[in-house]
Amino acid sequence: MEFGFTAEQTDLRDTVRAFLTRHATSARVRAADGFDAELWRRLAGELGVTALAIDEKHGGFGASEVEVGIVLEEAGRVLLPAPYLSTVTAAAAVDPALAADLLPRLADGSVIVTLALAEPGAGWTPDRWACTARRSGDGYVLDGVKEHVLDGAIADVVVVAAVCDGEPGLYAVRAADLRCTPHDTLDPTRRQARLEFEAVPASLVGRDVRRAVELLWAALAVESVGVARASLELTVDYLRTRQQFGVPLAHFQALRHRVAELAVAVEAATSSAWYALRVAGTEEFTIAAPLAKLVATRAAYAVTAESIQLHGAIGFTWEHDAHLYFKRATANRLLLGDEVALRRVIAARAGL
Amino acid sequence: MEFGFTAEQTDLRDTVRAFLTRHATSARVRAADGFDAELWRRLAGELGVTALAIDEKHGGFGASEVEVGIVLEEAGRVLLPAPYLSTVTAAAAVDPALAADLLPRLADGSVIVTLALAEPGAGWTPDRWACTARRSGDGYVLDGVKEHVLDGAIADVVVVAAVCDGEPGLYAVRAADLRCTPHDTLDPTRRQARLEFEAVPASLVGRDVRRAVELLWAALAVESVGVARASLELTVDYLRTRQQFGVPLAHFQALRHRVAELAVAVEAATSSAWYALRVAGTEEFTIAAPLAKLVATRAAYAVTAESIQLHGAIGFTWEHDAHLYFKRATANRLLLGDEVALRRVIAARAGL
Amino acid sequence: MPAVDDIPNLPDAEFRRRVREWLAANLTGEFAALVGSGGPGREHENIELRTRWEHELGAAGWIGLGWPEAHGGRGATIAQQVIFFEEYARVGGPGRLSHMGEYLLAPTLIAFGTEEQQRRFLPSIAAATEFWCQGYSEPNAGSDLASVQTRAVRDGDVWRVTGQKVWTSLAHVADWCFVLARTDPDAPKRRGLSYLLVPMDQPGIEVRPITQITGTSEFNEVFFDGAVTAAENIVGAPGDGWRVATGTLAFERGVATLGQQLGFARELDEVFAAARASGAYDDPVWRDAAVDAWVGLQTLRHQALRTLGTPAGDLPGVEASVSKLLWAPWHQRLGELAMTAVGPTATLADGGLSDAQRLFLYTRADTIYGGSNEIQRNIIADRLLGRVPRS
Amino acid sequence: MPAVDDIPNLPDAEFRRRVREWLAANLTGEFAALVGSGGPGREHENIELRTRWEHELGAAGWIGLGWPEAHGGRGATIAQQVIFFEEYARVGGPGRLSHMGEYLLAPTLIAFGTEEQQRRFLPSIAAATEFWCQGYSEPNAGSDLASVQTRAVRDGDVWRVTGQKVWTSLAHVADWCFVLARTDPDAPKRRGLSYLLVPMDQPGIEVRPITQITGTSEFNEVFFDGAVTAAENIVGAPGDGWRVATGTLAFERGVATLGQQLGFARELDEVFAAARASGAYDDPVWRDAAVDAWVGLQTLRHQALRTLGTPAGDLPGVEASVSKLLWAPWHQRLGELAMTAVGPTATLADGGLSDAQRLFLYTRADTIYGGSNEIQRNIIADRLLGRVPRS
Repeated sequence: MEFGFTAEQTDLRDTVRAFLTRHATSARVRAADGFDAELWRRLAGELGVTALAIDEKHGGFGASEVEVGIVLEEAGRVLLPAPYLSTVTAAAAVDPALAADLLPRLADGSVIVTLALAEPGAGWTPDRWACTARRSGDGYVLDGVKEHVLDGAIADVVVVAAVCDGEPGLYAVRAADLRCTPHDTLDPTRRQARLEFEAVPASLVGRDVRRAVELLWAALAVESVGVARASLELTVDYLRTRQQFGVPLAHFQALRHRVAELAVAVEAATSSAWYALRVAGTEEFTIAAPLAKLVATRAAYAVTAESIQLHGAIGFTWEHDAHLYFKRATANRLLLGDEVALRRVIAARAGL
Repeated sequence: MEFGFTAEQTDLRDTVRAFLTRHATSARVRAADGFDAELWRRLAGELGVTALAIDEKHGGFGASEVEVGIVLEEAGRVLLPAPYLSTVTAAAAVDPALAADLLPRLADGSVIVTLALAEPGAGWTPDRWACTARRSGDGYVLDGVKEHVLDGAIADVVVVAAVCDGEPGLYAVRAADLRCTPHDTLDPTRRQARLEFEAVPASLVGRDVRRAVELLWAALAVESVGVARASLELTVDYLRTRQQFGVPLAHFQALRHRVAELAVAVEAATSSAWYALRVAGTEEFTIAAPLAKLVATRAAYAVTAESIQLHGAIGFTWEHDAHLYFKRATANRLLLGDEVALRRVIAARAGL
Repeated sequence: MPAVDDIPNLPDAEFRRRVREWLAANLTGEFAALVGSGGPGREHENIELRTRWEHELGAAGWIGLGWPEAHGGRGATIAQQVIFFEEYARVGGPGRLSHMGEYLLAPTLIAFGTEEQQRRFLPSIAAATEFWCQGYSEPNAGSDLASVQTRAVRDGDVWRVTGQKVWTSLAHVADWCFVLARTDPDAPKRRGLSYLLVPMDQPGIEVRPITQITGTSEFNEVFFDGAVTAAENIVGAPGDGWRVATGTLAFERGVATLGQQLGFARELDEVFAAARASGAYDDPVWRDAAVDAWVGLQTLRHQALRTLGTPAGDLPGVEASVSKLLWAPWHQRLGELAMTAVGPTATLADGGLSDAQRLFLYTRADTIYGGSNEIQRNIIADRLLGRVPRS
Repeated sequence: MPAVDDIPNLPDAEFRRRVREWLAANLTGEFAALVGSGGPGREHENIELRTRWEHELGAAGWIGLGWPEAHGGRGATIAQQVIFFEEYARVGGPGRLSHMGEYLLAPTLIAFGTEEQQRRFLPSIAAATEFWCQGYSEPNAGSDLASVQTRAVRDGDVWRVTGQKVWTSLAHVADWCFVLARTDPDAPKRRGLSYLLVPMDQPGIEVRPITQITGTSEFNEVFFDGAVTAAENIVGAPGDGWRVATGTLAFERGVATLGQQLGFARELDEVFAAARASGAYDDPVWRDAAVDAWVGLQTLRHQALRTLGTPAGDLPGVEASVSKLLWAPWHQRLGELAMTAVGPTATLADGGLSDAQRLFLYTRADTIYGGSNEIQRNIIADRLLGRVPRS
């Protein structure tokens, strides 16, 4: 197993970072209200990042989770207002044999797809989901309600977890056929929606519902690493330039030591998030994914909260980006199970 | 209600501190193996601190919990190897109307008395204690096992919590009549014993078993404040004198900020411990006592653990006193319910 | 010994009854709409109505309760002041507009001001006919008052003030600002400052609201461009500003702490209620953390009572820093607990921020304003370990 | 790209099989008594038998596994070194006596030593016929190597060393000590040091054991009073000592980390077992903390694998500090968790310290020795925020 990056992977990161640094500016992220269609079009079209992990026979590049992770981490760094995380987790969750129609359109970015998993009151626990699928002619129809659907209001197709005759499965539904209630969100850079289904036509596109949750965990983990790294860099830059008591804040040992501890947390988060991606194809993923989500979102929260504190008054203003990182970190931490819930999952799966 | 100290109380503290500074030296504490009989004799005889809170009609000075608390805090500061905490909690737990024989001897220090509450496997939860008392002639006989009895091997009389016909009570037993197994202890400055009773003659000396636990909680709290304060002072002195990188350690802001946080914890612990003593006569004590135990032992643990770290290598040696404070703080924290257990008690009593 | 012998049960029942009755009789009618408004994150709400409410408070003598009677106060005991806070919080009284004048400027004038200044300014604070704001923090000074760069120069009968202040709450409603300005650029940093009282309604002053992470604007930037104030509007002598301002900062965290805790208790109750609704309450791990928050709140109260009950010097010392380092992080953790109480729904903000979200976001400032955690730790460390050069 | 392509499953089954077989065949007979001995808090146990065990290890070629073959090693891959550690820990192999030589001195000699020095010292380390101890820390230097005061002066064909070292583990069994000593008192602090190899068995050296908070003595004070060593026993040039020693300190926290984690895993298992016995395991709050410890252990492993799998410079940089700041506080928390797992019984010590108590007490040193937490934070901060004057 590899833990480093190939030259091609490093090139990919450089390319994506250069593109996002130039185009996904703070002003544009703030103006996007969660979705910058032009940015998305160019990411999919010019950079082709939507196609990375999709098999070549479905129009993709046949790369791996690692390449997707690189883009996700970079997306986290700029709080990308585009449905990259949603589409790549959906693409990874479906069974290629069942989703041969969908994958080429995912690869070329012509459809926005997202996973609809959580349910009101039942949260992220598959065993408690009540959404049902029934056979109807060649296909299925879906009934139920899904909540916290990331990018749910801009998706063209939604991949919904539902139970059919006691068997859980993933069903693709056209957005035009369902009722969507967009939410305002604490994190203004990624919106969520509530989706309601009443006898909505659907097609079976996958069977592994638990893996869909794990993919979201891992994706949020690596994205959170990007959030944490960018927030830490912002803070380090501030401390090196801002003067107090006649010297840069970076001279104060109490602050230096806290920054060092944040860096340690970010390193650990990076390691656990990337470990999860490296074992995405193995049984280990069932534990590594929730563990990565726990460790990385905790680190991102710690870094972004301390970032506000270390910036002082300016960090508490709307105009400074510190709060955007903090809000994304907060959302990523609370969605898909908080730390306590994730520890329960891990304990059960590891037999602790 | 008073929160300050009277001039007499301040005098008492000064007297006790002067005496203990002079006589309860580190060398003597270390040599005592948990009990320095000469020190105890003088404390009771010359200073009369055993008589403070006992009513005048029973040979005491008729002072209050506050005076006892002052001595307990000072005892904590030097890790006093004498059964002051044991005797004063026993004296406070008994019903004067039932213990008229015992109190004068407690007041003049001619007997060492301690509370025997916890039981093996049942811990500090009165509802789970199995020790029983039966009537026998004019008095009672006791059967059962008690564990973690502080100063149990040097006590002349033990006040034992036991159930008689479904009614909990406190029973005085002569040490000569029971089987005592002294323990070696992690904290070498205060020993514990396991006591076994088989039809041991006993007399009823009190009824409020829960209050006996609360008194021990409050006493350990205020003693822990003394432990924390002494350990913090030791650390501050070290930082002010020890040079590194050419300046005293006290110049390093990272250490300064940590010391400041320790001081904050000690202040809070002082406030909560003393609040408990101030409300010892009211219904509030049922919550204030476990809360004080939680807050004060947590602070003492934090301070004494950081003290070792801030002392560096020397703090890890047997010859330095840092570990003695750390071990007392550790014992006080684990005995009579750890933080989680105390929070359960508090939640139940406060209806949270 | 200054014992507070009517605390903690604060059994001044008569005084409490009077406060309660007055609030019950007066926080009604149009003022009923103010209940719960103007708190953290909502300081911008209902300014006009809250101004009239302040007039009512002033007319009834509730402003300046603790000032000496010679200065127009009631000479109320600490316990009575706490009772007023408690009762005011209990009924959800609106966030105060006059508190900068009442709790920061007035004690400063009483301690350091001239008789003329006391006569000129205290009555209008007590009557709530003039509101005040605080001009300390600057973009390049932060918590470091000694680094203030705003300049004031004497020009005949006036001081002319030029510079920029930030983090200035309620500047847009204030009639006056107490400003820390550098009047002697050649003196050592702390010696060159003066404490000036500057009228806000003049061409030389511009107030720009700062939008905070809550999306609302409680704080402002204030730009002084040759703003003028009469020569006599200086508290203390020229060059005394640091000493005068430091005294005022300490007053800020005085008796108000105890009253504040009733507000905290209400917030904690709401967090428990939210957890019961979401099911988080049934999670032993969540509940353990929540009970620890309750324990922390009791400790805040124990700390405040002990501080009030034991002797302090003429100017408060490190007790204020200890108190701030206890309550600010505690309150911040309460904000975090509120979010986990609500659960994933706390990521949604339909119809604006929820109470939990407002608490969560607003408490990020608690550890920054009014002397950051770092400044408070410096102050305590200076006392314990001796002063050393910063950094 | 130096990928570790046989980690994490370390599928070098053949190598693992060989290690296992050898251990099964050799950690038997008299050596069976050594299982579990010599670990933290027990480094003083069974020295004589452990010395013979080291000879066995050396004879079988297990010492210097990762050294280049040219230097008498096996040139084993990192994965193979980790496998050896894992298997050794799995069977409870005794605490090593030769590791100071193997992991600290040998890499230093390979990097900075002369060919003569390599030929003279490496074989006896590999054969475990000479043991080494480390002479860095001093009573007045602590973690600050640049403040070393021990002096060495050139006197004809020898160096004469005078001074005091502390925190020196295994000094009483060591044949040699690598000493950092000041050879030029007039040079800037870091430039005046030299790295000397000093034989222990001479009149000028006295070793005094230091009793630790465990009541046992793993560490020593070493007093040098004109102790001599041959002029050629200097690594690097005079004045190079700081650079050479800093390199060695970094080696200390290298590949050994991964192997160490199997020991941690065994300790965590024992904590869970103790909690099951005491009932703490049934407390959801305790278990939540314990599961978090398990999570932390996985993260240590992920961190080690990532560090090994990504390029590093010739001399390890801040990765070592990150690793230390992850594992040392983690291990310390494990010690605390062990105590709450046991419950109040953990306050008793009949028949000496229990495993939980030993873990609890011994881990207090983890955050101090080998570069304290504070030193590691300084190192990381220097990298992120630039170097500034200390304090």
